[in-house]
Amino acid sequence: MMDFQYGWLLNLICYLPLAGALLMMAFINKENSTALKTWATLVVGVDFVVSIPLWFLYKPDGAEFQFATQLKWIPSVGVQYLFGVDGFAVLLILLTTLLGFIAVYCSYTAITERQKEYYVFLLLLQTGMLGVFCSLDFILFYVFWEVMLVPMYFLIGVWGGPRRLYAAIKFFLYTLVGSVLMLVGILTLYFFNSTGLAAVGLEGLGHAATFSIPHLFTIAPQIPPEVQFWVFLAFFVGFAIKVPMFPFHTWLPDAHVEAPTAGSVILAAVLLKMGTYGFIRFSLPLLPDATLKAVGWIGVLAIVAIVYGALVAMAQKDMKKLVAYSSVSHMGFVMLGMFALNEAGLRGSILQMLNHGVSTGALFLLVGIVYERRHNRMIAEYGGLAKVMPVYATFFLIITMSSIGLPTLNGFIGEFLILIGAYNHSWVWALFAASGIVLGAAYMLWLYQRVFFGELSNEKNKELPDLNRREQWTLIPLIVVAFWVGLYPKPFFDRMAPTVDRVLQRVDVARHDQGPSAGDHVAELAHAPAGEAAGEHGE
Amino acid sequence: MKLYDLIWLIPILPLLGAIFNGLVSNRLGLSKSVTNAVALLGSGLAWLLGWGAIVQWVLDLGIHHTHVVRLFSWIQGGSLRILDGSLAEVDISASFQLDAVSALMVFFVTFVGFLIHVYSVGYMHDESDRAYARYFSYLNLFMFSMLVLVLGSNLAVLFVGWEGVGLCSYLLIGFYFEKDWCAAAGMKAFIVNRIGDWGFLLAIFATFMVFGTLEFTEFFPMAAAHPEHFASAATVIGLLLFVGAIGKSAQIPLYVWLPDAMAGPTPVSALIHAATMVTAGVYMVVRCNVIYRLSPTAMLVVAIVGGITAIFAATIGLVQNDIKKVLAYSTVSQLGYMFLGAGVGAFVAAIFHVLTHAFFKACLFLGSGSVIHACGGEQDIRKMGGLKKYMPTTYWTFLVATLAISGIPIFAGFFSKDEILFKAFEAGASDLNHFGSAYYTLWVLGMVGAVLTAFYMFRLVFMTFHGEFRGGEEAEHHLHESPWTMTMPLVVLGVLSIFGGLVGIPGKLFHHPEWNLIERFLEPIILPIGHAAEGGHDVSHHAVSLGMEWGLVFLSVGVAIFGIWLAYRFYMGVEALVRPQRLAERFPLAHKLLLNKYWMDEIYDATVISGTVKGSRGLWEFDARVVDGAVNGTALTTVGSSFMSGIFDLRVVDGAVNLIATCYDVASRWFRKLQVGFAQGYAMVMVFGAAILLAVYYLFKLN
Amino acid sequence: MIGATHYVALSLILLCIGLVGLMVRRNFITVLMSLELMFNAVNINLIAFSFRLGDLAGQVLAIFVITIAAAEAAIGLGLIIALVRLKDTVALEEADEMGG
Amino acid sequence: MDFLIANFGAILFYVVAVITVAAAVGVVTLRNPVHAAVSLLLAFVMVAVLFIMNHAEFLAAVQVLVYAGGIMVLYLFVIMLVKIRDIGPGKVFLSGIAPLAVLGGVVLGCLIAIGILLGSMAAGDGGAAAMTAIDGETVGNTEAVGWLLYMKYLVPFEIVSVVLLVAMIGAIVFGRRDVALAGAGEEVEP
Repeated sequence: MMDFQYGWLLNLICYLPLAGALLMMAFINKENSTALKTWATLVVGVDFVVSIPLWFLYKPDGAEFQFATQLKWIPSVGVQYLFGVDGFAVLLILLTTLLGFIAVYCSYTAITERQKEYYVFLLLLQTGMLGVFCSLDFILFYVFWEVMLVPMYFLIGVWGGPRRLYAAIKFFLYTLVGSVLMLVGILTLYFFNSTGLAAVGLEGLGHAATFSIPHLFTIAPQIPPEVQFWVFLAFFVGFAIKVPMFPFHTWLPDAHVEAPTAGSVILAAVLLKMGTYGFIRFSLPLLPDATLKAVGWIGVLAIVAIVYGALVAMAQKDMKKLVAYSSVSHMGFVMLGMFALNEAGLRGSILQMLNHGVSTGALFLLVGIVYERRHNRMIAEYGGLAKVMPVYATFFLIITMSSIGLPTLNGFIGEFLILIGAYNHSWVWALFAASGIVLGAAYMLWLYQRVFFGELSNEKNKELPDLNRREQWTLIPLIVVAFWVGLYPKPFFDRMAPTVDRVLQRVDVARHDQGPSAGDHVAELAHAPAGEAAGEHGE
Repeated sequence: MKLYDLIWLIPILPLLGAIFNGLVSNRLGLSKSVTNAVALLGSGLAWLLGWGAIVQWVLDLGIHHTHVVRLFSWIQGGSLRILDGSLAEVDISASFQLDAVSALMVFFVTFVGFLIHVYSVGYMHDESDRAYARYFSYLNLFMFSMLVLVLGSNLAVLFVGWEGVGLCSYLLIGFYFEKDWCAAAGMKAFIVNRIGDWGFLLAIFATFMVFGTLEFTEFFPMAAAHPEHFASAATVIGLLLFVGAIGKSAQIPLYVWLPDAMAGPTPVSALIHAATMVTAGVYMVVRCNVIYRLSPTAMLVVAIVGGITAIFAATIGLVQNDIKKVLAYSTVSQLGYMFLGAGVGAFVAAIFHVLTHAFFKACLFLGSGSVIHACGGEQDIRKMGGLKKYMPTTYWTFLVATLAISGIPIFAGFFSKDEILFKAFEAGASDLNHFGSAYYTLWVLGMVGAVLTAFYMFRLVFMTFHGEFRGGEEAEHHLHESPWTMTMPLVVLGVLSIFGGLVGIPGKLFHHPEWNLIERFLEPIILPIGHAAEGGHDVSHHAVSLGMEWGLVFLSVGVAIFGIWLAYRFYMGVEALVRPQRLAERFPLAHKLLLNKYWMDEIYDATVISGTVKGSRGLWEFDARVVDGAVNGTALTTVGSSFMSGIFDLRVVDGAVNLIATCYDVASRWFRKLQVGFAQGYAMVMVFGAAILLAVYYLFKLN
Repeated sequence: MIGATHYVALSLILLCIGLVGLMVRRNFITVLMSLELMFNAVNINLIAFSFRLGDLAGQVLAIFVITIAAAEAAIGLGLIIALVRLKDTVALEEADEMGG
Repeated sequence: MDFLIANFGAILFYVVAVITVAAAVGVVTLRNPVHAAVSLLLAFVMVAVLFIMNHAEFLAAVQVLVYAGGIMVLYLFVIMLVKIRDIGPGKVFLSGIAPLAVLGGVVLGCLIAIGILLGSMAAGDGGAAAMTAIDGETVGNTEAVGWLLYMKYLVPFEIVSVVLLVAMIGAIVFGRRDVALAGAGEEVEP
């Protein structure tokens, strides 16, 4: 189950930003802005470079978790220092290191105050995020999960917009509530595994006390459904807030709007993935019974998120808010594909996580670029920008197309697989979810039209400079990835396939336990009259 | 290496041109000649390669052979359990196929595309270098997408092209993006198309769920082999696909984007919004004819939508005054005919009409572009007139194309349109799928539409080219014939409008069915269905006698001539323009209705669009007030309750403690008097107390 | 035959005598001795029942009572010493500082 | 004589009981503390006899050793130490309640007696030997009590020991002159 080869590599990737931050704190003068930027860029750049070998060294047909490290940490309660990744995590780690680099690189001119603290926080955030994806011990995971919140809180609270404090506190408290519930779930699993839950009269499984996730996978089928239900609920709230799923999404627009550009980019590209990562890593394989029971509800919530997010995005007057609500819609797709619980859906879901990171990350970068020039995000302030900023308009167009799922760009592959997976689960799901594609095109193109087309009426926009070389280079990697995924996604599928197969195997154990009814669900729905099925899943 | 193994290169060549012009010429502002060279090279090579590949394919492999070139595995979605319970692998490959129908499409798409590239060189020369490069980049990109669409060997690759042409259409309609209405028209086109794509996507999923594959060469034979088994699935898939076709090919109710799309440069209107892209829906329906033939319902829906659109758009075209708008509605109407053809099972005739329509409609649009160019951008035909003497080449080609669209014999449109109408009649006569009366009705609609078509097209010709120029002195001085780059394509297309129809001579009428080349060519794509002998189509051939057939031919010719005569009566001679006005005054309501296009745009604005926008605003309010309100409310409640509990703590809890203390204080002032500090006294009290307790206990116990 | 009743009666009589002594005597020392009497009354009871029920727990409890009695005596006598030192008397009513 | 022999137990009980009660009355009534103490000593010894009659030999020994030997010596020692034979006339209040106290004691005694009688003392004399078998071996009373004390009741035993220890320390503390005075000094202040 574990392959310890190159374990040091993962640790290096994870702690390099931390080391960089410490060195920066110790040795670089806070007045020396150039040195700060150079050093921070160097650290994240090197981090990205050292993370690239993961892509090549990961063996899809090898052990489930590779690059593992196992050390004792708190032996008395069975907490270990357990690192390791599968293909899914490798993809997310690469996404994180790439976006981390871009986040630092895009902040050169946007951040002028307290630069030292800013870059230190960005680097700490990087370690926190990478740690979450690397951890295979629940307590270690939880520690990184919480560690990540703090720098983000400060990034929003110190370098944010006018309502930054409100947004930062909202973000912090909201996610904290979720993570505390998640901790309860973790502890329940832990105690169930080690001693059983005497209070509910359940026998423990008699294993040694441990928080090790690979170990908990092995006991998952034996966890009784009622325990699974409560743990699932706790995890669900924790992760759903992070995703964010309707109706837990309202922290997102506020946090995005107020956060500095790099913060928004990281938030959209990586932090939101934590929630979906949690679902795929923990909820599905650890709690298969509860997962199967929750499918209907979560599917409906996801579809509501898709349609609702898109409609609300359409009404926005603020570009960042619009993009934030589009995130809600896109993450709805991710959740839908995941809970279709079939290979296509899950693969699409994972790919869409990357796509969303790339596309929405790039959209926030793009919005940040005009914000830096005009200090205004109101759509009404703009119009006709294609005239003065043609390069910018081109980049924006490509990313828009990626976001609305134009074939040959990344969004299409993800949405296509998610929808075919959803259709496979229930055609009603696909029917409603696919309308998100129409609405997505509507709000993004409307935004594009209002910002770039029409007459250049606003005097302030007449002299706007086009993208400089640095700004272009923050976007080009993302566009390259967008085309790569859109045209030849096979390498990505190869790497995520083992994870998808294992997750589905673990869920299927419960499906077989429940008898044939769950399996025939698809067929039933496919033949059910439209009215009935719509009543069941509609709304 | 045979050329037909390089069919993947046909789309790639224009793509390279698009990339170069988009990234290099546009950014560096290279001169127009460089842009020209790249763009024309891209589309020209695609043309040559396309034709070469077709020729080699026909000669080497024959038209019955579907040649598939698989490039690489594109989407690997793992396995899914499909409806019949087996596991199917979602493994969609990037692959292209050459068969009769794609060959036909490649044949005219590359050719017409190249001609319009040439035409654009003249038409767009006033633009700045960068805009010029941008234009050609988009145009090449369109060629790429359209060729992917027609060459794709599975529904997913077809969808790539499908969306790609949508994108290019969006970009080219919004080419003059500084004008708000151009940009808005582009957006409208894209979004309306997306509604169609919604259906298309669902159709793709349904296809996969039913057949477990998206490859045409795999699921068509499956469907054809088991017609009963797949009949209900075919209805679903067929209708969903048709939703896509409705969007792309501008049929009721999603036709509204096409007239607005005329905001783009005229060559774009010619290429995309007349000759190629909008016919993609027809292409797709013909491509999937096996599916449709399994489902009478889907066929009927296709026919009805097509027939109604044909006459509906034609009526609007009667009174429009914008030269391009007339042509746009005419396009919608002609597309309706094509779907009518497909719906009555005349798939060959439908695709034949696509071909001839591409020639004459491209010619008409390019002619109108030439006119607009000459009139300095003026598009209102009321301000034209008498242009015949200033621009003869344009006039003659325009006239030829108009005759073709009106259905005058020899000219291309006659053969294809007549074939469609005949098949509709035949479907009625043979009571196809027991919907005979419906098909008869549609045939009547088609005939009426033919009158209207001839009328409005000749109205256009008479108002534009005949009579006196009505655009004022100054404009008259600028009138000139267009440069050769513009007239050359006109001439070529004009010639094709005359002779293009000869590939589809209804040979049966002359007892020489083999004369109908196109039917023979396309015959391989009409796969025989299960028990072909029992199918309705074969029976239908005997439903109409030869004499009847000749009669129908003369009827449709007569109808067309009647339309032309009407137009002549109204728009030529001394009373030109007066009669129509009188007519309009007599029927003001009808005139207004047509002039305002049945207020369809307004209806959509008031219902769907404002409904969505208002709904989204409402939802946003809901989000801010209710969902976020709940969160903030929780926060507020927490803060409030902590504040209140602070007060509570101070007043109530502390107060209670203090109150108790006070009580004790007061009470103790009383009770302390009992506490004499005399230990034995306490003992005595205890003794008495115990005694009393015991006594009470006994009393109750005894009772 | 002597039964438990007799022992209980004796124990009761001793207890009451001790109780009365506890209440009426002014000499602190005598009061303490009355207390000792009451302890013994209890012990008689315990032993009598221990024997009759055949359970040695009663004897064990009696041992504890004796021990506590010893402790009580020690404390009580200590208090007497303190009282004498403080007020030069052994009269219990003199120690009435707790009075309200 | 036969009667005497046959009812030796009963006669012995009555004799011992009468002496015990008399000694107890003496404890309560004798003015001289020394006399009262001697009377108490007599009562203790009589109780020890009663213990023996109930086969509690070990406890009887403890009674004699601890009470008669230990506690009574302590009393006498204190009586000698304080040198106060008579405490003089009491307060008015007290002399008034003495009869009341006697009445209260008698009433309570009667009530308890009623309770005992009502409680249907059906349990006759079992006469079970206060012997017990430990590990299949019949052992003497002392050993049995010891087993019980050190096995089953070890924890209470230890706690009682601690109580005793605390009491000892407490007594020593009370006995110190300076502490008593210092405490008094504080006590006097309002």
